[in-house]
Parts: sequence; C-alpha cells; structure tokens
Amino acid sequence: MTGSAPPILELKGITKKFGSVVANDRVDFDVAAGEVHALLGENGAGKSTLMSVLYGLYTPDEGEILVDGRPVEIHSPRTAIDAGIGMVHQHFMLVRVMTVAENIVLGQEPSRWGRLDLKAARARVHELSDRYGLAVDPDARIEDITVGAEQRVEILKALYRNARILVLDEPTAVLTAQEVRELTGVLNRLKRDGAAIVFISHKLREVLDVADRITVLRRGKRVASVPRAGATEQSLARLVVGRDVVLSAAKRHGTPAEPLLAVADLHVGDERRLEKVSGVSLTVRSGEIVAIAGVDGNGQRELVDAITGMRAPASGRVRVDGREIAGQGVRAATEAGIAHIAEDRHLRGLVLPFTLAENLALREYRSPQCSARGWMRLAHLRERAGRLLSEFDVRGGGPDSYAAALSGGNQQKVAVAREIASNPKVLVAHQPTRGLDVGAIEFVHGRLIEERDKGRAILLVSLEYEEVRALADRILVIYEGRIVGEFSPDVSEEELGMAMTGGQVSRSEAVV
Amino acid sequence: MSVGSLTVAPPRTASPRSCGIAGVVLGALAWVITLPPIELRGMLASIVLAAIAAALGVVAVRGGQRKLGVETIIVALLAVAGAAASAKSSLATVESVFTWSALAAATLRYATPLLFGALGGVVSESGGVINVGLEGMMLMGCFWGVYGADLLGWWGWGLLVAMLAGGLLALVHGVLSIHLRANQIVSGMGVNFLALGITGYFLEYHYGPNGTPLNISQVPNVRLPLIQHVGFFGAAIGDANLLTWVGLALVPALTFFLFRMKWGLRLRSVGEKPRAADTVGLPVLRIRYTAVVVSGMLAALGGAYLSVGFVGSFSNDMTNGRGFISLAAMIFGKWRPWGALWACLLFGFGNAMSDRVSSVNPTLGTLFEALPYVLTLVAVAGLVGRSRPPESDGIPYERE
Amino acid sequence: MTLLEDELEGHPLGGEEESDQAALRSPARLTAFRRGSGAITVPVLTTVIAFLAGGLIVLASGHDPVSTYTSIFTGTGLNWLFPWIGGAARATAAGNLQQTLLQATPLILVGLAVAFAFRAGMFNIGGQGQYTVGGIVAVWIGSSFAGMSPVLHIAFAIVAAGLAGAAWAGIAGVLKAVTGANEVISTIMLNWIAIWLGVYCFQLGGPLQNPKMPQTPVSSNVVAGAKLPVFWGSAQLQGLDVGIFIAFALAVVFAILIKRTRFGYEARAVGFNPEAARYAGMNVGRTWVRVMLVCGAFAGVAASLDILGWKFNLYTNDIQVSQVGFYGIAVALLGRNSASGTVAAAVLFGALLTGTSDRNIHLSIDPTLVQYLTFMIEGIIIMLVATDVITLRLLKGGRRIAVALRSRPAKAARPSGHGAS
Amino acid sequence: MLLNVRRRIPWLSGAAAVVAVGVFGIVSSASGSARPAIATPFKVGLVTDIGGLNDHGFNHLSYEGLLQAESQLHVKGTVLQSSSGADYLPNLTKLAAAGNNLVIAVGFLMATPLETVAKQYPKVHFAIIDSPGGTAPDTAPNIEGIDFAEQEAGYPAGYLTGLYLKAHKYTTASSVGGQSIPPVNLYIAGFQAGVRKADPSAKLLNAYSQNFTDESSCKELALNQIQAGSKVVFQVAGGCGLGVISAGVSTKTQVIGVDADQNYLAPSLVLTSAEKMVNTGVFTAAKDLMGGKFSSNLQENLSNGGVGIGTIDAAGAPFKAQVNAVIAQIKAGKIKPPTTLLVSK
Repeated sequence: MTGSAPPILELKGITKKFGSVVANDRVDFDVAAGEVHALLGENGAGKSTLMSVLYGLYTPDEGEILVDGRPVEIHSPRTAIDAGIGMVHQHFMLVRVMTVAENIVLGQEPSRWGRLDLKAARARVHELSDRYGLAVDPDARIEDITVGAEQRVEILKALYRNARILVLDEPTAVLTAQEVRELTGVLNRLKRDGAAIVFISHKLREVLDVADRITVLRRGKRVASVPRAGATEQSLARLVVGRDVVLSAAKRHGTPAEPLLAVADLHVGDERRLEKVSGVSLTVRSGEIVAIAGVDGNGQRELVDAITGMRAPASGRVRVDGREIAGQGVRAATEAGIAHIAEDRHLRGLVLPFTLAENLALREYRSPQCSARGWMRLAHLRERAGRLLSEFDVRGGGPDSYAAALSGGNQQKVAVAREIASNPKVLVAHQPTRGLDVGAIEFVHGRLIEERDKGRAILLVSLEYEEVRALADRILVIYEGRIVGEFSPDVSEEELGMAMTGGQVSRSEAVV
Repeated sequence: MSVGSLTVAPPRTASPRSCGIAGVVLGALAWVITLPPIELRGMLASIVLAAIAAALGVVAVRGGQRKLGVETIIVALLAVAGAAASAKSSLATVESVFTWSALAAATLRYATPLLFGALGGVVSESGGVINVGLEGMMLMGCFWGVYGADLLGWWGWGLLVAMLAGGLLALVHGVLSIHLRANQIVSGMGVNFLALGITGYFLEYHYGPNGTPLNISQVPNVRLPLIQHVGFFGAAIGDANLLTWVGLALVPALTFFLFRMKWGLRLRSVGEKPRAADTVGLPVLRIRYTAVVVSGMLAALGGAYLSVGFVGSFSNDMTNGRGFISLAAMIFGKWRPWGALWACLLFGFGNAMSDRVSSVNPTLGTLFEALPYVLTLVAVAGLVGRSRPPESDGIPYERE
Repeated sequence: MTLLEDELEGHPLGGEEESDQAALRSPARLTAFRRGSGAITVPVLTTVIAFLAGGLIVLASGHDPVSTYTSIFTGTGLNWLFPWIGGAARATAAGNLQQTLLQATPLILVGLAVAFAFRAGMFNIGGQGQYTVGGIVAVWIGSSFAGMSPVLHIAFAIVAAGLAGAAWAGIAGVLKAVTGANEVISTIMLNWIAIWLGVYCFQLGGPLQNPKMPQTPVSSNVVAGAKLPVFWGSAQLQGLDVGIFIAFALAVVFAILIKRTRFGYEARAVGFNPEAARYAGMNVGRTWVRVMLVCGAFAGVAASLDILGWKFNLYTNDIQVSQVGFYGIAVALLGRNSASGTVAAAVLFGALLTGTSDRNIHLSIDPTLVQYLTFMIEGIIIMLVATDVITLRLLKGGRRIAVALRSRPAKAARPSGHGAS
Repeated sequence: MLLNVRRRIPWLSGAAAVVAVGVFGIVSSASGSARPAIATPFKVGLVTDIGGLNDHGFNHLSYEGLLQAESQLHVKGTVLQSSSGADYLPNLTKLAAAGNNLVIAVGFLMATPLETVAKQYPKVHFAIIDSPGGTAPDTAPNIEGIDFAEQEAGYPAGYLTGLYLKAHKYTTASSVGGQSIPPVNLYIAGFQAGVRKADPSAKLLNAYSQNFTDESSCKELALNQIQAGSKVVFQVAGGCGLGVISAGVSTKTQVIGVDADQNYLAPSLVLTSAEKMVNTGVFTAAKDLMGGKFSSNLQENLSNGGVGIGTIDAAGAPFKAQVNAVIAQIKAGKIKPPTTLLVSK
C-alpha cells in the first residue's frame, strides 16, 4: 500500500461464480480517501463483476466488504448508496425520456406530500455542478444531450447521494480527448475533496495518466497492485495479457489506386428530420483506408447509413465505382459492391437467434449461390459457413450454433467474415472493434489491412484515436455533420482532438 | 447539442402541415354544417368546403406530409358522403340521430368501463408490464362486484370486493410476468381464460340457474341539480353515474401522479429503464407488482361499472371484449391518461352513433355496428402513427 | 455454453447491450429461445402440470379428479387408439375421435395463422376476423355454381376463402407497414368489423341471405358437389372429412415455408430483429404485409374446411359466437409457433372441447365444474407456457443431477459468459 | 368474448333470461335426479342450443316443459346442451340412437342438422321449437315444428300500452328487439298494431340490439328511446332485454316483459308481459305423441293458451277490462293481429 491514509473501502477475498464460470476469484482491493485506484484488465477479466458486487447488484459467493474498517453487508444498490458508494456505470443508467434533474434526484426526490419539488432539485443540481465543474442543463432531456453530458449526469447522481467512494466503470470509452481531460479535472477536484475513486479501464495510457495506484485483474484473479510511479505501458501490458505484446503494429502504407467510393455534397437528416450531415464530400480509393474520426453524434451514423443505403439522403450523390446508389436502399448498395460492418452487432449486425450459417448469409442471401427460385440452399449455406468460420477463426460454435451463444469477439468475427465474404468493392467499417478485447481487436485490424491490400476501398468510422491512427491512410474529421479537416495518420492526438471538438480548444488548456 | 437544427425542407409560405390540419378541419366542417343545430339542407356549401379541404390535402401531400394529406382527402370524401346522407334524410331523422346531448350522455356511458381499463393499462405499462389480461381482470370485477354488493348489501362493498378480485388476478399475472419472467402477452391470455373459468363457475356455484339477484344495491347516478335542466349539459352530464365521474377525475389525477409526483417518477423509471431505477436503490420488482395490482383493480372497477353500476346484474362473459378495446385505447392514447381518455371517448362516440344510426335503418344498421371499430382503425392508421411505449414495456427485469 | 443454460441464467442474449432490450420486445424474440430446447418434453410437461393443477381444483371442489379425467378422456375418443377397446365402446370412441379431429382441423390452421405472425415478430389477434371473412366467401362460393365439377368447385371455394382471409389480414399488414399502426389494435378492430360484415350479409334481407328461407338469418346451403368427402364415419352424420388432411398438408407447407424458403428466412429475420433485416437489405414493411397475407390465408382456409366439411351453411349466430380465433392464439402459444407443435396443441384443444361436451360427460360428475374446468385448465396451460422457465428448471434440475452422476465437469468454461466486463 | 367474440345468442324468441351462460352450457344437477323408474318408459330427449339451460328463458322454459312431462306423463327425459354449432348434430344423433321416442331441438339454429338426423332415423319422432317458418323445403315427415303466434301476445300488450299512453297524454311507445328475426318481429308487429288500435296517433320507435345477451346494449337502446320520449318500452331481447327493464327502473318508465311473466322483476314498472309458453309447447308435443298424435306443425296461440299476457301492474290496472275484451276478440277471430311491422325504426 502506498497511500498513507487508511483505506475507506476494502474488498477482501471476493469470489463470484456464474454457474461453472468463476468471474472473480478471491480478489482483494482497497481504496483510500483522496486516491484514484485504477482497476485494469481485459474485457472479461472480471472488473465489472467485482464492481457490481461492490454495488450490491451481485451477491458475492465469498469474501467481505469493509467501509471505514467496518464490515458491511451490501445486498442492494440501496445499501451501497447508504454506505457512501456511488457508481458511474459503463452503460449509463439514465432514463432517456426524463430530464437531467429528474434523473439525478430519482429515488431521493425533494418533494412535498409526494409532489416533486423540481425547483429544489434544480437548485441542488446547479450547486453541485458549479462546485465540481460539471456543466449540465437540469431541464434537458437525456435523449437530447451528448454522451459526455450523460456521464456528467451520472457523476452528479453519485454526488447528489453524497458518495464518498466513486466507482467509474470504463468512463472514457465514449469520450473525446477533450472530454477525457475535463473528466480528469473533475476527478482531481473530487480527490481534493477527499473522495476515494475507483477507475476501471482497459486502456493503459489513461490509467497511467489518472491513477495513483493500479490493480490488474486477469481471468478473475488479482495479478498485481502497483503504484503508478515506476509503472510503464509495457509493464502493465505484460501484467494484463500475461505475455509481452507489441503495442503498435508496424503498419505498411497502402497503395491507393482508382477511386471506388465517391460521396459528393451529401445532406442527411435524422429521424426527426434534423439535418445531421451537411454537405459531406469524400473519396475512398482502392487499396486505401480512409478514417472518419469524430466525437460520437456528429453525423457519423447518418453518414454511414446514407452510404450503405439504410437511409435516404436529402440530397447529394453516392457513387460506387461510378454507379449511383444514393437513396436506392440497401439492396442496391449491396449489389453495387458495398459491404457494411455495423456499429452495433446486436442491433444490426447479427440476428442473434439465427444460426451462424443463417447469419453468414444475411448479406448475400439473395445471390444464386444462397437461394434459387425462392428456396434457400441450406446445404450450401452450411458448407459455406463452415469454410468462413474456420477462415476467420470463429470459436465456440459451428454452422448450426446460434449466434447468441458466441462471445462478443467471436460474434464480431462472424459479422466481419460475412461482410468480407461478400467480396465488396467498398467496405464500410463502423466502429468495428467496439467492446472487443485486445486479441479480437488485433484480429479485426489485421484483417482490415489485409483487405485493403487486396485492393478494397475501406471507409473506417471510429471514435478511437488509436484505431484511427493505427489503420488509416488518411483521416477525415467530422464535426457537426461537416468534414472539418483532413490529416495524415501521424497527426498528433492533440491536433486531432482539437479538430474533432470544433477547433475551439486552445493548447494551453490541455493540461495533464 | 446544437448540431444542425434546420429542417430539411425549408418552410414556404404556408407549411404543408398546417395546410393538412386546416384541410381536416374544413372537411369536418363540410359535414357538420348539415347537422343540428345548423342543418344546412343544400349540398353546395358542403361540396365547396370539402373541395377546398381536398385541395389543401393535395398541397400537404405535395409538401411532403403524405400521411396527413391523404388523411385530409379521406376526411373530405367522408364529409361529402355524410353531407349527402344528411341531405337525403328527413330533418327529423337527422335530428333523431344527432341529438348531441343524448349522444354525449351515451358516449360517456360507453366510455366509462373502457376508461377504467385503459387507465389500468396505463399504470401497468408505465411500470413496464404489458397487461393483456385486462379483459379477465374486468370480468372479475363484473362478477365479484355483484357478488360483494349482494352479499354485503351495499354497492360500495361490491366495488371493494371487485377491486380485491381484480387485484388478485392481477397478482397472478404479476407473479408470472415479474417473478417468473413469463412472456407477458401469453401470461395475460392465460389470465383471461382463468377469469372466464372462475367467474363462470362461481356464477353457477353461487346463483345457479336463476342468475344473480335483481335487487342488488347499485352505484348511484350523480344528479347535478344546478345544471340538470340546463339544455345540452343537463341531458349530457346532469345524470351520469358516480363511476363515470370517478373515471373522469382519475384522468387528471393519474396524469398528476405520473408526471408530477415522486412515485410517478419512480414508476415510469421502472418502466423505462428498470436497471437505472435499481441502481439508485428503488425496489423495481415491488414497484412493478404494485403497478400491476393497481391496474387490475382499476380494470375491475371498469367491470364493476358494467355490472354494479349500469345494469345491476352479472351474466357470463359480460365484458364482451371491452378489456381488449381498453388495451387498444391505451395504445391508441400513447400510454398516457389523457390520450386514453380521448381514445375511449372516440370509441364510445362510435358506439353511441351506431346505436342511433342503426335505429334509423335496421338492415344497414348492422353495418353501422362496425362504426366504432372502423373509426378506431382509421384513427390508428391515420392520425397516430408510430407511438413509443415505455422502453422496457414487456421486458422482465432481472438483476443477475 | 449451451443455449439452455444461457436461458436459465436469464441472459438469453449473452450480452448486456441496450439494443438487446429493445429487440426483445418482439414476440418472436421472446419465444425464440424457448423453441431451442426441450421442444417436445416441455410442452408435454406443461400440459401434464396443468392437468395436475386442474385436478387439484376438482379435488378442492369436492369431486373425484380421477373419474372426472377418465370421463373427459373417454369423451375425447382417444381411447379408440387402445386396441383392447372393442364393440360398442369402440364405435362410440370412433365417433368421438372424429369430432375431436373435426374440431382440431380449424384450430390447426388458425393456430398456424397466429404462429406464422409470431415467427415474423407480429401478434396476430385477427385470426377470428380472417376466419369469418373466409367463411363468408367459402359459403358464398360453395352455395353457388351448382353445376361445377366437385374437385374444381371445392378447390375454388377453398382458394377463394384463403384469398379473402389473406386480404383481410393484409389490411393490418399494410397499415403496419405504411402507417406504423400497431397490428394488435388493427386486428382486434378487423375482427369486429368482419363479424358485422358477416351479420350484414346473412341477416334477413342481407345480400347473401338464403332466398329459400326468407325468415331465417342464414346463408344458402353448400351444394352437394362442393362438400368435402367424408372418409371416416357417416357422411350424413358429421363424420371426419378430408379437411384434416388439408390442414396437415398446410402445416407441412408452414414448416417448409419457414425453414426452407427465402420468404421464410426473411420473415424470421424480420421477426427476430427488424433492424438487422433492414441492414441485410430486406424490405421489412413488405415482409410484414406478405406474412399477414399468409396468416390470413391459413385462417381463411380454416373457415372453408368447416363450411365445406360439416357446417354447409352459416348463420349470423355462428359468426357472432365463434371462438376459433381465440383458441387459435392459445394453440399457437402452446405449440410454440412450430408446425408440429401447433398440430399437437390443436388436437389437444379439440380433444378438450369434445371430451368436455355435454353428451360425453358421465352423469355422476358435476358437469358445471367440467365445463368451466376446461377454461381453467386452458388458462393454466397458457400461463405455464408463458413461464416455461419453470418446466425448464425442472428439466435442468434433473439434467444437472445426471451430469453430476456421470462425470465431474472437466474444465471451467470461457469466462466471457455472464456479467464479466 | 375474451377476444372479440360477443356472445349473441338469438334463440328465436326473446326470453326472460337472467343469465345467459357462455359457450359451454350447464346441465343443472336436477336433470339427473328426476328419472321416473317405469318399465320401458316413453323417452324424450332435448337438445339445447348454445344458450344453455340456465338462460332462464327459451332453453330453460323448454326444460321446464320436459320436467313437467317427466312428473305428469312419467316420460324419461334426457337433456344435452350444445357448446357450439359442432355439437348439434352429434347431440341429436346421440339422442336419436339412444332410443328416444321424441327428440326436441330447441331453436331454429338446429333446423339443418335436425333435418339430416331425422332422415337417418326415420322411426324416431323429432320436434323443433320455432321452426324456420315451415318454409324449409325438404323438411322430413318425422319433424314437427312447434310454432308460436307471438303477435297474439304482442297485440294485447300493445293495446294496453296505447290505452296507457292516451290516458296520460303521452305520445310515444317503443320496442327493443334482439335481432330482426320472425319471432321477435311477430311480437313487435302485434305490439305496434295494438298500440295504434288504442291510440292511432301514437308514435312508435323500434331498435335491435343485435344480440340476446349483452344487457348493457339493450339498456343503452332503451335509454335512447326514453330520451326520445318513449313512455313504454317493450323488450323482445331475452337476457339482453333485462337491460331494458333496468333502464325502466332507473328512469321510472313503464316496460313490458317478454316470454315469461316478468312482473316480479319490477312490480310497479312492468306494465305487463307478453308470454310465450315454450314449456307448454314441449309438454304438448310429448303428450300428443304419447297419444299417437303427430303433425308437421304444432300451432301455439292465444286460443289454446300457448301465448298470452302476464300480470298487469298498477299503472295498467284501470285498463284490464278493455284488454280482456280485446283478448276475447282475438280468440274469437274478430281481430287478426298482423305479422308485419308497421314501423321498423
């Protein structure tokens, strides 16, 4: 233990099993007031499970929890809140149709005879947000605010409940560089106020930036607890993965040839007919990866939808190898040679109750190989699936297994395999590695580069700097529906971040 | 967030939307002027008005408001047909059908049981539990209301027993769909069958072939002495059943509860995102149970209105599908109390109209029996469109 | 990790993405995993438990459940299958079994009409209306064209009834696809509209009312040539006609349609995940319409088999009191929206209806109780279907013990399953 | 019904039903008990329509007739209730095959299946209550139609109504029918003619509820008519018609019962009842057949007591003598109540 203060929270020997799966295996963990203690590990290492135990969402099979040195029984979020624990979940726990203030006070509402006192709620929200620099509009609806603001609401929720111990579960996954910096500032203020902060992440860099101490979990076990001083990305990576890893793959550059995707002056509206893409023009050439970088919600979704035929643009052109497909639907886009790795594999990319053979046919089910005269060629589908599954190293099931039964990484491999198998001219990859662990990310990245080198045009849309810089031959930054800059992959993170946030951040503000 | 908030189609002199709405109003007017109290006998004015309405509809279609525009044109056509029918019928006939005050009174009577059911649906589904069992819960209210009023001698007890029975059946639905995480639609259907069996059996068991007694204490009508003799209002609401007033009062009350009170906030949070509610320490399952049971009680009150309130007896399966109509009204009303009220009133109006029209022409009248259903179908298709239920409606909550 | 365990742990989709929650609302999705495992065991177990529960009710009301059930069973005619039943008892059993299967015929098809919609993510409450419209058309065609060749005439009537039902259901499909109207509301409304349409047609002075019986609100009679041939029992006394084979054949069509055709593939994709279907280039709205057309066709044909098989005419009263569509929902749910399950469930319901009919209940048993017991048993069956997690749990309990006895679990599975971050 | 199916049971006449049981009817336990132990008794079977025995109207009255035959004629009675249309033919067949001498089908819905069964069992005698007007083309010779002259009950009730209207200077009377079918319309035709006979200027209203079970729909129609000025409402809608009586009670309006004497339902408001003795019809058919008498048609009318009117309440008491005079004239054939409606709306 490095901190001089005594821990206000201790977890001792926590074990949690799901059936035969041991998610946490006798894990010890503690955090002191005024300290940021990072919990580091790959997806599936058991970080979130441990925190769910702490927050009373799961009941541990073994072990005990001490707050201020006294053992406490935490069997529900209520008791966790009472013990002074606040949690900012990875998937925000906010009610979309309610306002910021309503979300913050939910469960502990200021009220008179049951009638909500929204005025008091607003005042309290203002007070807290002023104190910690967490700017929010108390009357905005959650569905109308940005992801960053949602996270601020989550933090305010915890502070409103007087949390002394704040758990942040992968807080930076959805944030821009600018927002990450803001978050760091907030955490520092909280620290000064004497809060104890648990910071969960699988990103080595930011852990080193934020934490005072770092505990590494691997396969449900605690493998090490180290002070920040002396820790390096390399040393941490070794602890996380259990072996040495190459952190930045040496990338060969692509050799762009003729343009395959040409988008000109595209305007796209969203469901509410608000314009989300305002005059985007871009070109992707054969053998090239063009990345669209930007903060979530700046029109990426609408842009991708318009290019892939899922949404009709208000105006503008989309040409695939000279063929106009704008507004003609998915089938026309597919026939023209577009494939689309969807942003959300559960929402779009896969039909989870379908078998893998059926899922692998989704893009091409109308082709003569897959179906003839209205009949599905089931034997062919199965045989084809077998081939693809082994080619893409999908583990955990055969052609007849249900997609739902696979792990996230393998599900994504299935989606990637299907799109690549359709032999497209243009591959649109929208957040292709979201929520995947290191191994799966390596695979997907490698495969995208391989396809580029085969001469496909690849449009990558990503929120991750590292991904963008690791893969792209050119980087286009999208901001409020417009392309605001083009960069080469060796652009600095600062510069990129500035462009992504509308260029309003001056360098001096970038502390850390 | 300030991302491009300009509309895709820039507004011209008059927006297609307002054209469409104006068209609907004009279209309706084309028919209304042939009815009491105006009773314009010629067709000309109606045709002119309808033509303008249709033209506005075309403008709306061209301006991109396709659905609204088509709706406008349909309204215009219907209005011409209605005006023609009024013009061809004798004045006496028109007046006998469109006695507005009597129509209003009948509309309220038809709407009352539906309203209770629909409000029950709103409560249950706000909390995230789909309630297809409204029909069965209503039926329970019908029978046990009569049973309670008969056994304990006062309609008030009858209502209480009805609510207990409805709540009990709802509890079964609750256990299945909340605790055992059943498919809620299926569970609701099962509950309906069960109610049919239970009420049928106990009707036989307690009352045998003679049926329920004829002198049970009934929920009284509220006579409003001040306005009872004031023309339209006197006839429309001067002598309405107590439960009708209760139902109407429940609409603002429930709205206030859902959107202005902390319990309403909690209930809706449980229906929208139970996990969020759970993580701030709210007892999700307990809130859901309460919502379902209350919904059963409300539906049972609707049933009790039919038996203890309106006719004073119980006959087998006397809800006659009203629970399903309430369900439709609730969806139609977009899961909100006021919306549900308008839907129920529309449905009640259709029923009241069909009664009156069918007394004018019995052969064709059979077709007019379908009027409330056609009206609802047209309204659901045209005016409402896609509506959004609570986000977690129908999804069982589980923490682990 | 097997699907079964996945479900039992309550993480049917293996992930915690928000989108899963939204997609879960689809009824097809809700029942999807239920079909994966225990396809036969579970419904059978469900039924058994429901009957046991019903037996408790009988017992609680002071009657003897064993004799009650024996009487019901004998009434179903299923004892005909026992070779040792002979003589008069056998003839009675044959008669009862004919009635059971006669009742099951429309239930199969209306059940399929509901099930097909379920598979495509829709809730078709409109089986009754589609059945009604099919019946109107079937009796109209069947009672006209007296000189037509029988095979042609029958085929014509059945096809026309199917098309009528399809058109009726298609209204709900089109409304959903074009305006987004909720199909639950629109099918309920269409049911009522169909009923009044039917009453209008056959009431005194109605356009299709029997001109030879001007005092009766009934249709004309189906001409002799359009009646379905009876192959078991008396052709005069409501023996079993070949309609049941048509129903079976359509159940096979259902299975093929769902499993082997492109349309079935699209329908299921739309049912499980409309967004993914759109992403795959499917036209979701058009699929909805087509699915409803197929559903309506099943229900329409159901009505034609009743009309041409044994009803031969249609009273306004028949239209008003028919319950077929309602039972169809229960049949589809119990049959887990599969072809074979629906057939089995339809036979079960047909048997219940016949077995509890007045003529088959022994006088020593309280017939009141028996009639309402039917509803209660059906209710309990449906509720158990809704929660077949319970039965699955029972199954799993047994399976776990079996596994434990056979061997120790070899190795812990991948830790990527539940809840781990 | 649960989903969408309103249960409407048009047994041919309206009936004083308190309860209309749903799809599955019920054999009251009495059916098993009253079995006289006589060697080779005369056997009578009864098949109800889907209204069930405890409709307290049409089916119930038939059953009472059978009970009467059991106790007075010592016949052996059996009752089978139908749950749905699919039961008619098997039920009739079962009773015919079981050696019943007379099998009675209750209600015109069974006309077609009855004809089929009658041809299969030519030696068994069959009867049907309210045969479809005797106009069915191929009716078998072993079927007897039991038909009622409802107009002869409606007429005196209407006459009483007219007198009541005139005495109080009221203008309007009305009727609520279950469905536009002959037995209902015959009642109403007689009623309307009777009203006009006593008060030629009376305004007449008529409406159909389109069902015989849903009391609230009949109450609604009655309230409409009362609101439109009707001072006497004639219910011809069976169980549904109880809603008419309920409307009378809540608005203090006179009503007229149907089928049975319904005065007990609201003794001061039921002006009278137009009765139809379905039980007598059943009893007579059995008695006649035992005596070797069997015709194609059994006519029940005012003269032979098959129809009539019930208790006249205080409001109608002053006109008793005049009503009785009209009844006598009908019996004497001097007045022939019409069979078609004067006013259909």
